[in-house]
Amino acid sequence: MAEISIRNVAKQFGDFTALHSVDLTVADQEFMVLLGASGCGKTTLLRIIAGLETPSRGEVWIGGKRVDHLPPRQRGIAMVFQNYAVFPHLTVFENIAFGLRMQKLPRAEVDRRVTRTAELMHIGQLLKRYSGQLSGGQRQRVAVARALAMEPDVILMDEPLSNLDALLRLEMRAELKGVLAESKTTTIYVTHDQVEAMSLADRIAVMDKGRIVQAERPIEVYRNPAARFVGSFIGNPPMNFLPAKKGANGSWRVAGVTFEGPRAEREEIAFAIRPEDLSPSEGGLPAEVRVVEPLGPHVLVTCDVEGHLFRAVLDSDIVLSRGDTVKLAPTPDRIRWFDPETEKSLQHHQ
Amino acid sequence: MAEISIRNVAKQFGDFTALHSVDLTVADQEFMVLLGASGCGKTTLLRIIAGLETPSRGEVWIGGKRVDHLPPRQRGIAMVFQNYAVFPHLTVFENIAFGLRMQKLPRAEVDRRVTRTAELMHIGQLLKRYSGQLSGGQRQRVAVARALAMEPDVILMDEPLSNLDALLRLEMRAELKGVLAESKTTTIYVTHDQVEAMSLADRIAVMDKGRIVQAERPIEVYRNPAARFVGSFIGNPPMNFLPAKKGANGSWRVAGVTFEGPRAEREEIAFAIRPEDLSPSEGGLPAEVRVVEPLGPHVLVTCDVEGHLFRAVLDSDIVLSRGDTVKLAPTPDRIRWFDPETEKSLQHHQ
Amino acid sequence: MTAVTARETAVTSADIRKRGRLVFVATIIILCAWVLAPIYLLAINALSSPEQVNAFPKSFVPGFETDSIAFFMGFAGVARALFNSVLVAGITMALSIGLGAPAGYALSRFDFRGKDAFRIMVLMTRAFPLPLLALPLAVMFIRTGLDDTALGLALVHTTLALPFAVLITFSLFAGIPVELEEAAWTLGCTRLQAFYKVVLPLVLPGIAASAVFAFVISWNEVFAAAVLTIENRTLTAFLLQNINVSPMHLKFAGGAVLVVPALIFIFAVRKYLFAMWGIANR
Amino acid sequence: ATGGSAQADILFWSTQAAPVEETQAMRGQVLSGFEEAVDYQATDDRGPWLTRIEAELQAGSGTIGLLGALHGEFVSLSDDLVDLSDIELGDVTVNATFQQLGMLGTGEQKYLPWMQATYIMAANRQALDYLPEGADINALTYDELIEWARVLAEETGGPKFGFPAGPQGLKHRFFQGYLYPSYTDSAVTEFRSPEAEEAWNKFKELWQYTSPSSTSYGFMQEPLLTEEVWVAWDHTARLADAFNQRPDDFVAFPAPAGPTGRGFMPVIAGVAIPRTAPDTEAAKALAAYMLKPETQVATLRATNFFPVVEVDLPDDMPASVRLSGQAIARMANADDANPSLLPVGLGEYNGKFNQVFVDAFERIVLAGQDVRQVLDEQGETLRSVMQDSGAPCWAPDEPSEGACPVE
Amino acid sequence: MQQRTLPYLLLLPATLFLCVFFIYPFLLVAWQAVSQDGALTLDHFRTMAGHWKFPTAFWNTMLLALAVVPVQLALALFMATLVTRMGKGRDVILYIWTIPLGISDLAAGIIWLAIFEQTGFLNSMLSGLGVVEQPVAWLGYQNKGTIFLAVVLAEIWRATAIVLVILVAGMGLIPKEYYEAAEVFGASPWKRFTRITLPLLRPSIQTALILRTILAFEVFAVVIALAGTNFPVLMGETYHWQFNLQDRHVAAAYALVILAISIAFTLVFLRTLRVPREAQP
Ligand SMILES: Nc1ncnc2c1ncn2[C@@H]1O[C@H](COP(=O)(O)OP(=O)(O)OP(=O)(O)O)[C@@H](O)[C@H]1O
Ligand SMILES: Nc1ncnc2c1ncn2[C@@H]1O[C@H](COP(=O)(O)OP(=O)(O)OP(=O)(O)O)[C@@H](O)[C@H]1O
Ligand SMILES: [Mg+2]
Ligand SMILES: [Mg+2]
Repeated sequence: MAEISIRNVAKQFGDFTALHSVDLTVADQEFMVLLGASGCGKTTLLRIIAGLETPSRGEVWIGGKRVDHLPPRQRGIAMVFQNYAVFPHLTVFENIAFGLRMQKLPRAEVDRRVTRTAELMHIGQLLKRYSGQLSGGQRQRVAVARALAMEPDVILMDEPLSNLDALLRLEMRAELKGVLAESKTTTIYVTHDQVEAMSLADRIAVMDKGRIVQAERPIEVYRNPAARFVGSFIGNPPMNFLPAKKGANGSWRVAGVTFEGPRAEREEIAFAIRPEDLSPSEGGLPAEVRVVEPLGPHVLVTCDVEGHLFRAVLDSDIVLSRGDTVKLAPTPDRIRWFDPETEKSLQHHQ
Repeated sequence: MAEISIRNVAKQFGDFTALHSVDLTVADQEFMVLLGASGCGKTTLLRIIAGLETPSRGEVWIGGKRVDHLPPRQRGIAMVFQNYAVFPHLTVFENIAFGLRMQKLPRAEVDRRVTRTAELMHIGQLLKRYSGQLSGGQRQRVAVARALAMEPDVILMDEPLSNLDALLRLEMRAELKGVLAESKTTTIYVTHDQVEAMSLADRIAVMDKGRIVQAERPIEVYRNPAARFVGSFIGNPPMNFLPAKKGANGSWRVAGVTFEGPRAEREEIAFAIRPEDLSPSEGGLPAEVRVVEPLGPHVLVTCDVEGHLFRAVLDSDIVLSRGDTVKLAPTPDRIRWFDPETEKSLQHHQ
Repeated sequence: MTAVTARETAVTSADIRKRGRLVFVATIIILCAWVLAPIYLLAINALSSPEQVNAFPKSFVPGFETDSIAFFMGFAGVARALFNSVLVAGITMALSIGLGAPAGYALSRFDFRGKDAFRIMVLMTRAFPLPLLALPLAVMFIRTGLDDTALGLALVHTTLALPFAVLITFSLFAGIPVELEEAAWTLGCTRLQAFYKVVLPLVLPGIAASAVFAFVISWNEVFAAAVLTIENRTLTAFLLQNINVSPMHLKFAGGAVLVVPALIFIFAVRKYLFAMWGIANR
Repeated sequence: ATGGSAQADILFWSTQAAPVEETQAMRGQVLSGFEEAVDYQATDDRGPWLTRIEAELQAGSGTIGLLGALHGEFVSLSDDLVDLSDIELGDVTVNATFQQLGMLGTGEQKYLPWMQATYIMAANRQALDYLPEGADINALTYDELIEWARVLAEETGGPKFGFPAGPQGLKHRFFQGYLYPSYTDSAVTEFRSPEAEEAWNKFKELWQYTSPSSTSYGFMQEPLLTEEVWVAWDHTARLADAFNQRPDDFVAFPAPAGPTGRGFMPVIAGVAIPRTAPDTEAAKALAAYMLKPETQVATLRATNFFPVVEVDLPDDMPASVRLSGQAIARMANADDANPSLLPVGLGEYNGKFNQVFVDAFERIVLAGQDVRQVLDEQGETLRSVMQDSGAPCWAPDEPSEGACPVE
Repeated sequence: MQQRTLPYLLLLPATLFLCVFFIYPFLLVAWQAVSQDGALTLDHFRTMAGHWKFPTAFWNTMLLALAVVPVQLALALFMATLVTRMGKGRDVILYIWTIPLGISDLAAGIIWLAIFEQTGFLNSMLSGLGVVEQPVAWLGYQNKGTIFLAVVLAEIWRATAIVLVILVAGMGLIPKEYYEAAEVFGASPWKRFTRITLPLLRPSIQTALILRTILAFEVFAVVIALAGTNFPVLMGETYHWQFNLQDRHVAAAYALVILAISIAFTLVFLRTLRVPREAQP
């Protein structure tokens, strides 16, 4: 049982508030992905959970035990650091074995675990090298292997695959997921790769400026962003937003097109649609094409809708070029609405 | 004029050969993206160009001048290091200003350039901080800003955006492209993000185990991989490969289905198709579904075709689950063939 | 830039490199000579007969007379004094590192009240003339039975060596990224274990430097040794304390006899002094 | 017995015979004859010697059995020394003057005289060629010495007179026991007299022809051997090496004479027992042993210090003994001999007393300050030293009631 | 957690040790400087300051420190930089350069005296080369300049190795990547030295400077050997008052003066070479 529960945690660095009152519960064996903009406090949160940073306020519970006052080693965690922190004076083997030796595991067991995790991370042939003789990606994999070899109750990973190529990453991701599920490890995983987030996460927690804005299943986060930030942050390219003016009978007018929408007291709310939920169709939103970028099987079309930036991912068969005007119709059940002031979703179930 | 030309460069680290005879020419003002597996020698190549590493063999020319014996500072380059190398004893401002001060630029110009590049990188509000007070992504942006502020002839970037979230990255990527184009900088850019590679590159150079395998326009590299490695490396998920047996009349049999194919002396060659060039259709390749992963608008279906791993990216409307059998038909003009021994493409124009 | 100038620059820069290399090597040789010349003169004198030592102009090659050296080596009790010296220096080394390294670590890793006060206190021990302290210390040692023991003398020498140990380890600990330690903590280390397993190996040069200083300080210290040891004289107290009033040839021989073991010690630890793990990635 | 042997060794803590060869000789040739093992530890450096004994005295227990030191070094320890008057010396006759000095102005025998020496002149035979017309080397005057030094300096290309003015040099003894008595027939009372002024001016004159390296000389034997210096004044023990190494190249002769005679001063070393000595009886036995004639002769060989008891010197003494012995005899037996005693009763002010002379030297001769003014100022210092210590006058000053006055 | 008490715990052993073996005897000695027969007095300081040698000794000491320490620092930095650029043979060269470390100040004094004395090696060489006819009395009392120079040379020779070792060890901890970055951004070797090495080496420089300065204020044996009483220094005077003049009070006053100037300089170095916490790696 290694449920992690963060209660009302805040962290100040001098004047700067890196975390405002964060509440988050990660269930036992859950794989939680932490997503958020650069500098929003992800690393800080992980470090607080690990016990490397003292929260200015709040409590951290792991496995039903309050751990605020425990040193890192007594929290049953392992961590992959954002910049690896591979020990320069030890070989790859000794780096991976480091934690195991601390636990005084028998030599054979250490060998076994090191070899296994190293193979898993495809660094089996580098075991004799020092970190100065490794490439960036190799070093990162050593850091991951070192944490995995521990077989901890909780593993915290701070962008563990950021320096790997897509192929390797895909593989690693699958292996990680498998290994962690097998060992019943509770995981918090920071990544900025949304595909990774989507495919790995049991739940995704989205952070914004030191706050957790939404923590739900990936598809929920993607389809039903709880706040405008989530919509604009998740999805690549991100969700499009357009202002909607109140029309007759609870309908809303967006760029001259009328949509059914939520009841709201406001005169103006925000209309939102994901780029891939658009298709060229009469009666759609009038868009002037600015840039067309090929993305392999699709094209990313960046347009201007009544002065607002608007992106659409369309099938690459459609031929468009700069200056064309195209009508883009949103898939109706994918339209979302946001309050322009609180920036919260207007139909979100929470 | 800052054409980069690398001629027959090799690099040994003791017994280990990190680069085997690399030849590469990057035209003046070209934006060259370097792609390759972790540990394939990308960083080593950049370091050789920068003059931080002496090649064991070969020549490096920049702007028509042989630079092998010039120290880095005389090569007219700037570099973003994979691990940032942000000076810990200087503030962000002074870090960015470092190169400018070395050039003895007037104070006003230094201020101007620092402020501009810092704004560009969204770190304008962090100028007074030290690197120890920055998050990983912020530090990385300082490293990029420091290089950009130099306005060099040649800029070398080693995974400069790897630690940024998708949104910021998208923005940075666009800004970078704009700034570098404007300043007519020749760029070599290492990334493992293929979308980034595709959208930024004038040309993509794909490296494999210390060799450059293909260096062509992105769409060429994507559509017509020169070697099996390129196909399997580029594209996320990568290309699928299946063995093809010679059939009658120069046709080839793949998993029981017959395809037109190239003339080849061999009895068996490799059939290749990208996952997104498949659609469920009668007469397609028989595939047994193993894993279904949602990827936002699509689903990634991992299947088994005659014992071979086979992936398809399908519309998310299609409901599939583990154990189902589905027939996946390849789009005919997207099928590629490879020689199983040389691993070279069988119809590549080179 | 045209190709012609390019080639020229290439040539000249290669030239500059070659010349730079020459200057570099020459500088190193000059510096070595600067260090070695006086040692050589010591060796000449130590290996010459009294007449040669007192001759003028002096010869710049030794006479290879080992009488003076032999005189010292023939002293009864030299072996025991040597043993005492090594013992005292060893204890001093262990104590000063054992006490100094934790303090250096605390200074480098924490901000706390009294930090500067502590540093000043440590330095005061070095800044206050030992001969004045010797009397109260000797009284204390005689009363407690520490007098005339290797440990007692080592305690005094530790006071002298401790500031080096504290400050040197402090300045080097300050250069080790905290993150490495943090990684060790998350991997199950206590602070102490992380210190021993990660920080210490990385500051090996600093530790070695402190060790060398402790050793050399203890080895060469005469005053306290002369006051605090009687039976258990150290080699220095045994040989060196009267060297000033001995005839020239014996001065040099005595000097040489004392210098050699210290040099052997430094030689033995030299590779730790400059052990570099390449904290830098490459 | 040396460096380290059994616990029961008697520790002989000495400031004499510190040069390593002498220490060796003391251990091997002098003390080995004693029935018990003796650990002879000598240091020329006053610091450790004094610190150790003071520490033992303060702590109230100690390891030092016997102290060996100069007269001046005992004075500050006077209160802590055991009375030695009950030592049975048998048929040994000790020099009475010295024995008297050993009482340090108290009623007890604070130390027993152990050995004696004095300061004489030495010259390289080459220098004799430059001796002024009519000068007798065995009856030189200061004026003749100055003249000699001048001629040497001018004709050999550089100053050839040497004087031990270095930090280990015994220069103060020259002023106290040689220069002052020779010019003022006093060391304290006439400190700032016009005669003293003249004496200093003479010395300044001599200094002009003195090797400038003198300020770093401790022992004159080395500069004599290297022939940096041809003529020198020093302690007999500090000239011995020169005489022994090249007996045929050097001559020894008495110190020069001035208007009030041929001032000279003995050096007395004694042995004493601190009250903290672990075994006083054993120490006393050792002290008695030190005074045996055979021991005294052995000591002479080892240290070049002369016996303080009546002995018959054998014929095979080293060259230095022969040479300096003759010179001392000539000096002591000269018609104009004017012997001075060592200061008595100064106690802890001994050092400051010496310092007055050293300072005067450094200021007048080295720093070139005005003689009159320096004498006046140093005279004040001397007066307060004398007053604070309360020491009465000693020869050649007239005996005084209470503290010796400075006129 | 123990975050707050831990530093104190770590300092505790050293502190206890120093309290017993330094602070206690130190207080006893310091008390002597300010007391006479149990009563507070400044007389001893007056005696000290009034002694004609005090100003000379004071300024000589200062002058010596000012002449020696900066040269040593510069030389050591220079040597350390050379070391970092060396390839093969570095071990040997470094060893040679650290040899003086093992030589006590007494021995160093003897060695340099053998060079500078009138019949020493310097004169032997000069007269051998025919540069001088008569041996020059380098250390003669009139040649204050050459005495000073000799002392400075001997001190530089003897004690630069300490600084060197501290600096080389410190330089070894500076990650190479910073030099590489600086190089790419146009820093010449000199600029790299001033912009990267010096600032990142600040803790080590601070340590070296403090230790060297303190030791320089205590210089004694070498000076005595070479200059005798011609070049009075504070430490020599302290010794002299303590053992020759046997006035412990004044000696203690001298010691306190040495202590005071050492602390003053230390404070200056602590302030000026401080590395802000956030700028640490
Ligand atoms: N000093 C060294 N000694 C031995 N091998 C080295 C050394 N430096 C690098 N290598 C090896 O050289 C190869 C190329 O390294 P390089 O850093 O260029 O890889 P990379 O392509 O940048 O990889 P990544 O994407 O992981 O950063 C790697 O396999 C690495 O292990
Ligand atoms: N020591 C510090 N002093 C002041 N501010 C700090 C300090 N450490 C971190 N910060 C700030 O706190 C914020 C959160 O930092 P954190 O490292 O948690 O970000 P992050 O979410 O991990 O970002 P990234 O994705 O870029 O790594 C950042 O804005 C950073 O600038
Ligand atoms: Mg982070
Ligand atoms: Mg790399």
